[in-house]
Amino acid sequence: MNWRIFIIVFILTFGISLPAMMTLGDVHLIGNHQGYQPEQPLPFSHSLHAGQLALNCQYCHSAADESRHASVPSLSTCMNCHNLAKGNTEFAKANIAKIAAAYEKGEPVRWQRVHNLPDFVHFNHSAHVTKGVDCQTCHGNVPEMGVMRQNADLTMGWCVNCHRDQNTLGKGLAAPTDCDTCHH
Amino acid sequence: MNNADNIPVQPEPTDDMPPEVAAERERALINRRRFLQISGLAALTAVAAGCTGKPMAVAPAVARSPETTPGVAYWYASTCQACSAACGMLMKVRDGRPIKVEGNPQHPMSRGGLCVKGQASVLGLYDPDRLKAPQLNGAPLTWADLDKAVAKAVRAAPDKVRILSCTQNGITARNIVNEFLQLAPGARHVSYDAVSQSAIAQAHRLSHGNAAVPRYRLDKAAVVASFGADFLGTWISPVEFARQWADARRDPAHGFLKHVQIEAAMSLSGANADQRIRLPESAQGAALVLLAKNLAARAGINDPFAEPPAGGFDPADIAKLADELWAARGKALVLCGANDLNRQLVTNFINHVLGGYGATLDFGAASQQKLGDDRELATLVDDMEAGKVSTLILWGVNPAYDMPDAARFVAGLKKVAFSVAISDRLDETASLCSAVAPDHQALESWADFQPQLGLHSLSQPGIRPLYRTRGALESLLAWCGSPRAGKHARDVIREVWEKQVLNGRKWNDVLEQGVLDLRAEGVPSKFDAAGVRDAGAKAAARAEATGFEVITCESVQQGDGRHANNAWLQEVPDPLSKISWDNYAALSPAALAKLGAKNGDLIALQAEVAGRKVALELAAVGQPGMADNAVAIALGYGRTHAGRMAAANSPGAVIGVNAFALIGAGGVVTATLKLTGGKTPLAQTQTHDSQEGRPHAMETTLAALHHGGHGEHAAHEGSLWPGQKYNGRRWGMVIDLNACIGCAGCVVGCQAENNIPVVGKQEVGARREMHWMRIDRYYSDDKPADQGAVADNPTVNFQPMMCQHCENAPCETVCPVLATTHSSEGLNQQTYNRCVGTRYCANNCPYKVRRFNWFDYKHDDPTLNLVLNPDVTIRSRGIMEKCSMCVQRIQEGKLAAAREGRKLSDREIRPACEQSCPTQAIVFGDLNDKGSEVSKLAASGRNYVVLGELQVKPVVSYLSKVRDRHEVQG
Amino acid sequence: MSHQVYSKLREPLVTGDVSLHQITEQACAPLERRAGLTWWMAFALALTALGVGAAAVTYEIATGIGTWGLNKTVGWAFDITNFVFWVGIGHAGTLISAVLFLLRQKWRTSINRSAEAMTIFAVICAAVFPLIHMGRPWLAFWTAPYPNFRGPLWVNFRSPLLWDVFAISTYFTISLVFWYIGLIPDLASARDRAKSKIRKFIYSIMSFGWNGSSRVWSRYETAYLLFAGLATPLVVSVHTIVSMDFATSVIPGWHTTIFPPYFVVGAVFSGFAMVMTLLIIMRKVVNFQNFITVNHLENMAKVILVTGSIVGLAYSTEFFIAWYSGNEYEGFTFVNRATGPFAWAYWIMVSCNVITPQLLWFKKIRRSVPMLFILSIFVNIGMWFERFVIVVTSLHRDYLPSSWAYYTPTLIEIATLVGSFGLFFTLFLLFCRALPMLALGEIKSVSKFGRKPRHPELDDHSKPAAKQPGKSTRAHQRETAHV
Amino acid sequence: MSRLVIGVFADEDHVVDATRDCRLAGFEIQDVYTPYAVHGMDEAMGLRRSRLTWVCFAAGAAGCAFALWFQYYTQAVNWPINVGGKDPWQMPAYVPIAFELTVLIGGLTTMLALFVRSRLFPGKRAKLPAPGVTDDKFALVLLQRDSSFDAERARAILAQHHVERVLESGGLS
Repeated sequence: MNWRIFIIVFILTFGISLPAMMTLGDVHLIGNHQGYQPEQPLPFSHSLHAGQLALNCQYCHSAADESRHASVPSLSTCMNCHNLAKGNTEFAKANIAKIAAAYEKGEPVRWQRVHNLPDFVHFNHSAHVTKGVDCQTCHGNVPEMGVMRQNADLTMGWCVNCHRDQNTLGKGLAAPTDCDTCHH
Repeated sequence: MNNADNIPVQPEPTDDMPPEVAAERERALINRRRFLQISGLAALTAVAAGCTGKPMAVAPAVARSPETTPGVAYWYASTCQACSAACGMLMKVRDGRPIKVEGNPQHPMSRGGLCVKGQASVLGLYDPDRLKAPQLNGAPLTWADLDKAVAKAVRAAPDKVRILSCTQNGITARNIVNEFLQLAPGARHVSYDAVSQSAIAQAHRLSHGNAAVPRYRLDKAAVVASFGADFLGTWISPVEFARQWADARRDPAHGFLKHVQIEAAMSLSGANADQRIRLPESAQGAALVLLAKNLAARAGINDPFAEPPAGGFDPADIAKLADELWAARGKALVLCGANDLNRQLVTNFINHVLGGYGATLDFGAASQQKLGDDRELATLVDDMEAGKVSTLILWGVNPAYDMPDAARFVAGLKKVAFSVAISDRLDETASLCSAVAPDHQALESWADFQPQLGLHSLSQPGIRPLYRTRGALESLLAWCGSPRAGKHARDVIREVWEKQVLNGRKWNDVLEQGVLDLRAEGVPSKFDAAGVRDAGAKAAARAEATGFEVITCESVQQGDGRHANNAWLQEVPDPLSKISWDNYAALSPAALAKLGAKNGDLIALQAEVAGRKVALELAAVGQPGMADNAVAIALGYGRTHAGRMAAANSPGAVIGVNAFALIGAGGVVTATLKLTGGKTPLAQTQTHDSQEGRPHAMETTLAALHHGGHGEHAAHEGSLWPGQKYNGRRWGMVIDLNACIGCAGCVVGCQAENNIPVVGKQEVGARREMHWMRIDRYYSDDKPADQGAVADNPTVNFQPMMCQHCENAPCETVCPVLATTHSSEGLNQQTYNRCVGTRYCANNCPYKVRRFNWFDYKHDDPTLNLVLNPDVTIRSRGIMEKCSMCVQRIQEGKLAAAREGRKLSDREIRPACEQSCPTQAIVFGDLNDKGSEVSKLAASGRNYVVLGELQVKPVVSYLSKVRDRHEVQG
Repeated sequence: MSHQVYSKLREPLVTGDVSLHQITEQACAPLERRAGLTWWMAFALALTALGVGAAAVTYEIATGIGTWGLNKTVGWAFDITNFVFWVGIGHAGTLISAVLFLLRQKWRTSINRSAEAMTIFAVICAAVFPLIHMGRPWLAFWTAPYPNFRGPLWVNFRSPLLWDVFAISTYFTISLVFWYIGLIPDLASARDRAKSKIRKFIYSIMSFGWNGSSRVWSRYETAYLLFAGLATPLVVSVHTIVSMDFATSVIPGWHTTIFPPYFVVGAVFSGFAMVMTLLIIMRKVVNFQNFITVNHLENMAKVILVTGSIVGLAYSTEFFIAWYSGNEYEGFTFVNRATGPFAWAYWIMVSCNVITPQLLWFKKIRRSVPMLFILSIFVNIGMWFERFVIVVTSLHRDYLPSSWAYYTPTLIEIATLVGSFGLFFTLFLLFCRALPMLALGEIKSVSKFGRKPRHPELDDHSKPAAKQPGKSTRAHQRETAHV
Repeated sequence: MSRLVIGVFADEDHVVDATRDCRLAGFEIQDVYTPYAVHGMDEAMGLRRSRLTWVCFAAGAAGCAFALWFQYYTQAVNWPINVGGKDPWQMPAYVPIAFELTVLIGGLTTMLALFVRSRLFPGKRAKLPAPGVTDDKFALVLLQRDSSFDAERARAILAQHHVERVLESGGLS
């Protein structure tokens, strides 16, 4: 065996692979699901509602300014409009009819949750909405999303760096970087 | 996190479905319970789910009702039903389920406090051993069928119907009972308290012509002497008394309530008294009579009493007490805890001489908290035996367990043709009854209470009933054939209230407050001394005592035993012995040594009580402060039919022994004790009693305080490091040891708020209890007590101890992974998800307040999990945890202020311990705000930090306890 | 011959008249012959102990730390006691190889290999404990400061536990390197005499192509000296840092400035005792009496006597300072050690560590192999108890009397301790079979030490130097180098 | 084409003296193969002092500097966290790890330098001049580059120092 080959193998093994495995493994461990885009039970389109129709986010996600949850709207919220708006296309008509039928029967729609955080993270929507953080800051360009997708990686570093920037870059929101802000 | 957060549950309960659709309802219930399981489990599964990224479904409500915003907590006023005191209570309802109960600050009696039992009662709601459907002869059936059966029995012989209920003082409850008695002519209602105080009312019937328990007003007293009445712990209305007691002693510069306790067994009141006179039960009558004689002499009135026999006490003590009481006449109060007519009559005489009636004792708002009448109960049992009762309705009582002569009751019950128990479980009594009508749990029910005349308190539900249960009021209406039958209890109560007390006030306003105060004050009364002389003679008489005098008492944590299946209450240690999960025979250390026993040795106790032979076997425990010839046993244990917790989670086992049989009929019960040679393990959270002369729980005397001294609080300054600056808020806490009575309400309040697991007897015995907060209890043998040898009657000091949030926290420095660090607001943060569990921090904590998850403490009961607080992470095994100063509440408070665009006000944020404290001993706030309450207290002369010389700079500080007692001699 | 004067102080380091080849033969013999019954029995015993320990650790990791007898007051007991014990054991190896090397103590040559091996294995045993004592050992890698996506959240460099991580891993790495570099020439010897192909293949890979080149020997010697130089402060630093786990805390009985030297000396003490235990067994079992002579044992006994006395001094200093400081907590802790609930452990410690080594003042005892064996076992026990006393009795009664508690180990903990001995002896027995137990190169270099020359033609040292250039210088060098 | 003359000795004193004499006689010494580090051989072969010492020093210093910088960066710059009320830059606490990394990096670098400089690596085939040089033989290898090499004289010097046998070889294998 040539000793040069040996050194190359050695460096590859210990110098690069191990650190790389550790760092990448870390990302994987905390559950990075950036780009997660589950199929929903109904083909609801944010690009139609929030984009073309320009509905305010909080019209549907009404708890965002008072609760830790933004809340997924109840069927009655859908029916506020869809009592009248029955759809223009066959596709739309069929799906809006499904909503109406579920509403009549009193059966909730089981949406697939897109943004999941571990249980030990106590994120609070109202804290961010109250301070005037745009929904898009974290959720991305929702008005252009047909099917909802996880925009940010939602890692702790992503949270912390934004919080930190508020203080250092003079954005002035005085976002805390204490551990107990989220972990308690 | 909570994948069920978006499913609404209406906290506003709707009517029960008609019985005809019971089957359909059952299905609905299953769905509902399924949801509840999901929401409860979500907190647990989310850890795994969050990491593995398994899909999670969100099922939002079809139509959302008001007050159902997911993730937002709503508070509802109600009344605590954990004992008969009926304190005001607030329920925290989050996502459709009550997760915490707290004292209602608006309630004029309890004023925001709640005792340990009250704090724990929320767990009772989710008790998995509750009865889930009505039963007839052991088989479940529909409510309609049950109603038919009961109504038939009532109609068959209305005059042979008896209702045996616990104290029912609500105007609606009385209204319904009265209607029942009218519709069933000849029927009778008997009130029954497991731990009876009926002698007080009887004595007042004789002495004042008013068969009532007066309202005792410590807030108007300057001196209180209590003969065996544990008014801070268990007696009649302890939360109310404790607050009054603490308020009257809080600021020694402005008056100080002197408290003398005369007792045989160490009680919470005795532990907190300025002076504790250790006196056997058998000598207390004589002491009372001597006190009465002394006072009569000072008052210059004719003394009806003969000279009492001497012995057991020092007459000089009594004379001194008489001086103190007499000097404070009009502001003096003497209490007697014995359920003994004679002693109560002498007490009445004393209070009369002291001018207490109308001032410190008041009939205007007489207590309605103990309405039980021993004589009527005796008549009922006689009637049952004689076959004069054909239908017995048992309402909230368990006489087969807690009547002294339970065997006789059970025998009588067998002669009753039809018995129905309104009970929440198949307890000792209900399991013997023909039918069981499961009652709503307190947090599911509509009810009203009147703990004191004119003080009306409402109970409203915080959740729809979990099971097929029905409120007792509705059941009674259905069974007597009332025209109001089938009406919802809420409407019945509202009608009664509109008619009787609302007087134009808005129902919703009263409901929101939870309480309506219409009490009268300062009602004069006439004293009739006729029977006193005779009573004095009987009270002072002493039988030739052989063996040990038996004292049966309620424990602070178990009371009369109705919460035996509540794991939080089993786990919280007794304030004095620090033993949990058991009762035991408390003996003075001298008596224990004489028996040749050690803690945990089994002894056989044999006694003859009112003609019954009683034999018990239980562990002996040395309890300093006990009279040498006395043995004290806590009631409320030995429940055979309470559920899995009372059976220590292993079928067939029973926690403790039932001591109700030892309750006599007024006189002193004596027993012989013998070592059996056996041993039983004790779960004790503190095994070293002495403070070893170390200045931890500090104490000073009133005299020293007036002379400007307050103990040695050395200042500890100087550091090698410049230290960190806290420019914004700096949270801190001050605990007033002068107000703390050691009741452990905070311990359970903290447990409820912070999802602290219950670990069970074995683990507590291994010194692994998980309580973030503990109450250290020290017996001081370095200060001479006022009577007796030093260790026999020690000074007791309590000290709530939890994370001190040291600025220079030793735990933080040693954590290798930064799992515990300091926040910018001065809190010591524990980040569970970062912790790898080296336990170095716990070792390096000088206060030993960190708790380690030795195992995965299972949260696997889906019903019990509903009580979990979604704002606090469930800790898995291998993780360190500790007091966070309820940081979730701090975050919530800060956020609420930010949302509303205002400044956070002082004491707006209250950690669970502060909130729950009946005596308001704990104050939390911003130490950087000089105007805050906590800053003021921190600047007090009595303020000190524990282990200040370590320079760890705790932000929790203490105010030393003040006792009005003699200076240390020698 | 008679005119040749050899100092009495310079007794031969290798007894018996052995040639270089015989040294190779004898040292390699255990590797090449079939294992005897004794070895198999010992191995079976060690493996059983290891199995018991592995089962206990598996159960503990699967169930929780609660399977141990710890409680909220005593958060460390057997785990950290064992850790410090094994780290201490691990000190003698490096001390013998590095410090004695720097001090030119040639007698170390026949024991340094096995002492170094012992170090490696003891450190492995020690490293197991910080790992398994964690509540969540699967997250142990969080103690490494690697880049991450948490902000990034690093580690706490102020924590003595983190210092431990660095110290132990550095110590292990450097010891391993030191040991392995020492092994390379001997592996080459084993390779070149190997008969079977597999043996030859394995030793070929492991010996890095060593051929005895003097140019390499020259660098090798420099590197070896450097390693010795690095390892010497390292060995002191490691136990210093281990002692800082306690010394930097605030717990009375832990918070003591005497700890670093006290721990280091204690480690040397216990390490030498363990080396002695092992060597006495080994010289018997593999017939190494020629190489590991009674002189070696006596030398070690002297070290044990000195360090044992220093340890005794440290014990009394602690008491003195506890009294002299006037600190009530400190004072109580030491009174409690001697008279409290754990007094039994304290007095075991004192009698084993302070009293027994004093017997070594007697030369007869120092040169009696059975007595030394018994004594070394006593010291091992005593030093284990010293760590137990420090860890447990300080914790069980610290500041607030309300938290005072007792500690009782569970079977799981005892099994884990047994398992650590199993691991140690399993590794050691495998080492005996697989690698040269004697540092061949070094023994050969001293085989002439304190002995008359082997070759008759070299007898006459008095002959003129001119006839055999360099001869007299060589002979002179050899005699003076070791003064 | 260079050839090797290999003298095999049985005693270290002989080989040292032979080496010195050969060197002084102008022979180019390819190497001396010995079973252990023979005292005085460096001098006899005229070897320079190894520079590994400097490698070790430089690497150790670099390790120390890295450790101090890294601790400073992570604790005081990248994310200063309040730990126990102490300053972010708290030199005494960083000393132990700085020391450990000094030793670790110094040691590992020295090891690597030794292996690299001496061309030692796992699996390398050993090139022995004569059997027994890892046991009890000492081989002095003289390099014969051209015809100016006086083989007779070499053999004479070797013989003078009690050489056991003399081999000639085209190269080590």
